[in-house]
Amino acid sequence: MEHSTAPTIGASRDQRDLVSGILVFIIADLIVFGMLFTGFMVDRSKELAVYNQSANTLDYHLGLLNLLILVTSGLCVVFAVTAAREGRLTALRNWILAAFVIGAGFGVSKAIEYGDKFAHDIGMHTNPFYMYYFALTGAHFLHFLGGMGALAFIWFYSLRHAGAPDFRGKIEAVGLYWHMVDLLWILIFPLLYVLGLQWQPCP
Amino acid sequence: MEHSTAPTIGASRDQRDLVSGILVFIIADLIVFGMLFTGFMVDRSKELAVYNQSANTLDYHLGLLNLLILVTSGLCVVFAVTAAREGRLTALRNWILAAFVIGAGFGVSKAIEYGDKFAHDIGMHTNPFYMYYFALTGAHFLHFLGGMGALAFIWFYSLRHAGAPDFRGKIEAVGLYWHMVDLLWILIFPLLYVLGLQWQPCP
Amino acid sequence: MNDPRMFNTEAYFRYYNPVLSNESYFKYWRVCAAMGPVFLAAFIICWGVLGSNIPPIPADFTADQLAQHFRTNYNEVRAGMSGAMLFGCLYLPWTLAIYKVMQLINRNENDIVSTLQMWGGGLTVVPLVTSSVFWLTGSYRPDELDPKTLQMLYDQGWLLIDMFYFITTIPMVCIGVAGLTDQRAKPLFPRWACWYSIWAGLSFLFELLMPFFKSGLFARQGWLNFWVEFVVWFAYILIITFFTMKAIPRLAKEREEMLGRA
Amino acid sequence: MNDPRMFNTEAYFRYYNPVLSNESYFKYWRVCAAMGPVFLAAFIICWGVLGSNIPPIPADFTADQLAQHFRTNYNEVRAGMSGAMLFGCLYLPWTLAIYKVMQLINRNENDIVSTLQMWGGGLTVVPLVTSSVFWLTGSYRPDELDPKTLQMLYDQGWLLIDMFYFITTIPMVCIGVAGLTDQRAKPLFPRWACWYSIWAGLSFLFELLMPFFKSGLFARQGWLNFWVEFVVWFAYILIITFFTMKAIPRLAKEREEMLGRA
Repeated sequence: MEHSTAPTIGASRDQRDLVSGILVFIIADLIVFGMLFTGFMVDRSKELAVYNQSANTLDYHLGLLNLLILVTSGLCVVFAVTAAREGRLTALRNWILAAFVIGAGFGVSKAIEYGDKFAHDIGMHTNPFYMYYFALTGAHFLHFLGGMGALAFIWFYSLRHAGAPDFRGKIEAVGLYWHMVDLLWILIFPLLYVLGLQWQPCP
Repeated sequence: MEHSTAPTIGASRDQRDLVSGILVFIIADLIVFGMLFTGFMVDRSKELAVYNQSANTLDYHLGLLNLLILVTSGLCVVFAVTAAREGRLTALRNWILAAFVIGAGFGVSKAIEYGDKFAHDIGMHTNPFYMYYFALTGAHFLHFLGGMGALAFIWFYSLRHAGAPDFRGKIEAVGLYWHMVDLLWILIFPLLYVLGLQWQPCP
Repeated sequence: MNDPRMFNTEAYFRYYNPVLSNESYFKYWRVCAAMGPVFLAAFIICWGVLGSNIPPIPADFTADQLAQHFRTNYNEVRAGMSGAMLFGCLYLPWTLAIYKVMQLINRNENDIVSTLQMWGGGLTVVPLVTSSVFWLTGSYRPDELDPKTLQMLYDQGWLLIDMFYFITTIPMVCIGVAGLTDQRAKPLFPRWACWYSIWAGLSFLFELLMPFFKSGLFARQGWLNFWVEFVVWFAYILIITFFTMKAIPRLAKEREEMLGRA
Repeated sequence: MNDPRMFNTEAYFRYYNPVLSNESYFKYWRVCAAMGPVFLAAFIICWGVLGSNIPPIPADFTADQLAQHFRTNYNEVRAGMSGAMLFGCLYLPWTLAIYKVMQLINRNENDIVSTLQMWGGGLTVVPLVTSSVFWLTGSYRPDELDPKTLQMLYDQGWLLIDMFYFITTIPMVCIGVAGLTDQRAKPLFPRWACWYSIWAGLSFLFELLMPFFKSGLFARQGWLNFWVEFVVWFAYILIITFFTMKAIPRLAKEREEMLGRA
């Protein structure tokens, strides 16, 4: 093994394009959620009354609160990624921490909401609307937990590896993922909480 | 690891006695086929009419054609082995090719025969004769497919390794196996196709 | 690279193994990898078409409707399940081929994820094969068994094959994780395939809802828990086979270069 | 042999591992190999004799005849199945002993076939043990279960143990293939044993017909699919154990020579 040009396996990738990789994950996820949304709309059209009636039992204030929480938390991540690009390490960490703490509010609000449903003996089998309600918000909640884990990971990771060449890729991947969690709620909220309100159009 | 006599594991076997090895395979196979033939004869003696009647529905011309195909193909392999012994490489390859092409005729004829049976809704459950018919010809067909694979293998193998010390053993093993396929049909043909013809003995 | 100690010694001996010719070193790898598509084709035909599992008999059929199916198509089901129980075992050699490639993805990684992949993939044979025996039992004496018993057997086969998904999720995530550590300029498993593999494995979590429903998207015949999940799994098998096959000649070339300069 | 590079390095470290004394190196090998005949004897007694599986209760018995058997012999069946589920697990250490010997058959071969052998043999424990639970369930409350349910359970046990044969075929073929690559003047596994092993594994393909028949040679009690196939399998276990046992002292001697002159 004398001095020699490194064969291909030795070539280290400076830019670990995590970002383009995680896009596949996000796109696959969005396709399945898209299918679920379509399924919801198709099934809803068959039993409009049941869906609207059930939707009215949801507290859309909580849904809206959740929307604000996730969007704000997403904004913090945007600032964190910007800070990372500019090399401002302390700012980066603080923004991540802020995104995490604000995001935690979503967990609290969801726990209250689910607790209320269970207290009223409402579950997936109550009717088709609630099947979709628990499936969509439950799947979203698992994504949310994954995202919180990713935020925590990147915060601890930044303590020791902020200078690593692949750090930028990692934080951008986490950011993208968190925006997807955000985006999904932006789609779930109107479908589940708002459609059923049957607002009269303005005259 | 200085100069030393090689321990046993270093001794390379110049003569890989594949031939004596594959004989075990062939003998085990012949024992099981022998049991099947005996089972057929014993069961047949209990229901002679059913067996003879069903046997008469088989086309013994096709059976005879198959016999000729396999014997001819087997003869080509004999020539191929002889050519291998005498080191005539081109002749060897041509004889193997001939054995393969002629042998393929068996597959065609079998496909026609099976197709005809299925078209008449005849299967293993039609009666005990057909159970044996499909079991014996089916098991033989699997052996035939294995043999065709072996012929193809030895033809491609001869392109690169004809000079290898173990080549003779390999081709002789393939030859032996192909003769077994041949021999099995020589036994199956009279049992299934001819016995039922109930030829009157000459006066 | 200029320092031999840069090799993880385990990986060093995996590659730099001068007695083994490249031919011997990579012997059987391709055959094992090819067992993936063979398994898939045979499983679709035997388990799926002959066994009437593609699509499944709906969970909201009555016991009598289901019994009708078994009593009519028992011979097809028997043939299909016999084949499924044979070819299901081919998941094992396929898993082994991936294991071999995974070991060489990154010589600075230990073999935990590749070993987990091997175990998860090997144990995947268990639900694949044992679930078939429930359907086979139903088809063995369909006229003597009570319709409710036939229904129970058919349900049990589906509950076993669907709910043992996590043993298949483990190798899927492992392949993705290992593939992402690849330091090659052009990785053996492209990033998208790794992320697809991880995502596909996790998407099986929807099966968690399968026992709760007899109809709708989460039931065994539902568009999500059957059509989407099985297509996702089938695609995973094809994608991973493709890149495993493509990785073998590349690894052979790498090894040759390494031996050449030893 | 005079050149250290002549060693397959993997095999080199398997053999030439100077820290391990020969005693340590081959420790447990014989015990594991001996588990093969122990398994076989116990399985014949427990599963076969006590459990009334040698010979099997014919598939063309009526449900009432079968129920009669369970209601009379439930204690024997319980004892037999408890034993079968215990001793069935001994197939695993036996498989491991063969794996160890297979790794040293030919140092110019990679470990694909030995690994497949280990996995196939290890997973063989699954049908051996899980099929017994169906018979055991039948014997647990034989008076309360319906005759048709008892019949279904008995059928299911047989369908599982007979039709999961291919996981056992894989190690049988692997042992044969590996044994045939042996370069020793006197191979560890003689050629005839290798070919027998391959043939025996492939002969199990007759089981493909078992679900289609209740009587005759292909039924579970038929002379072909029961007597021939089980004798073939039992003989395989004894033959492979015998040559594994004989291989261990030879390998120990080879290693000693190698260490002595290193």
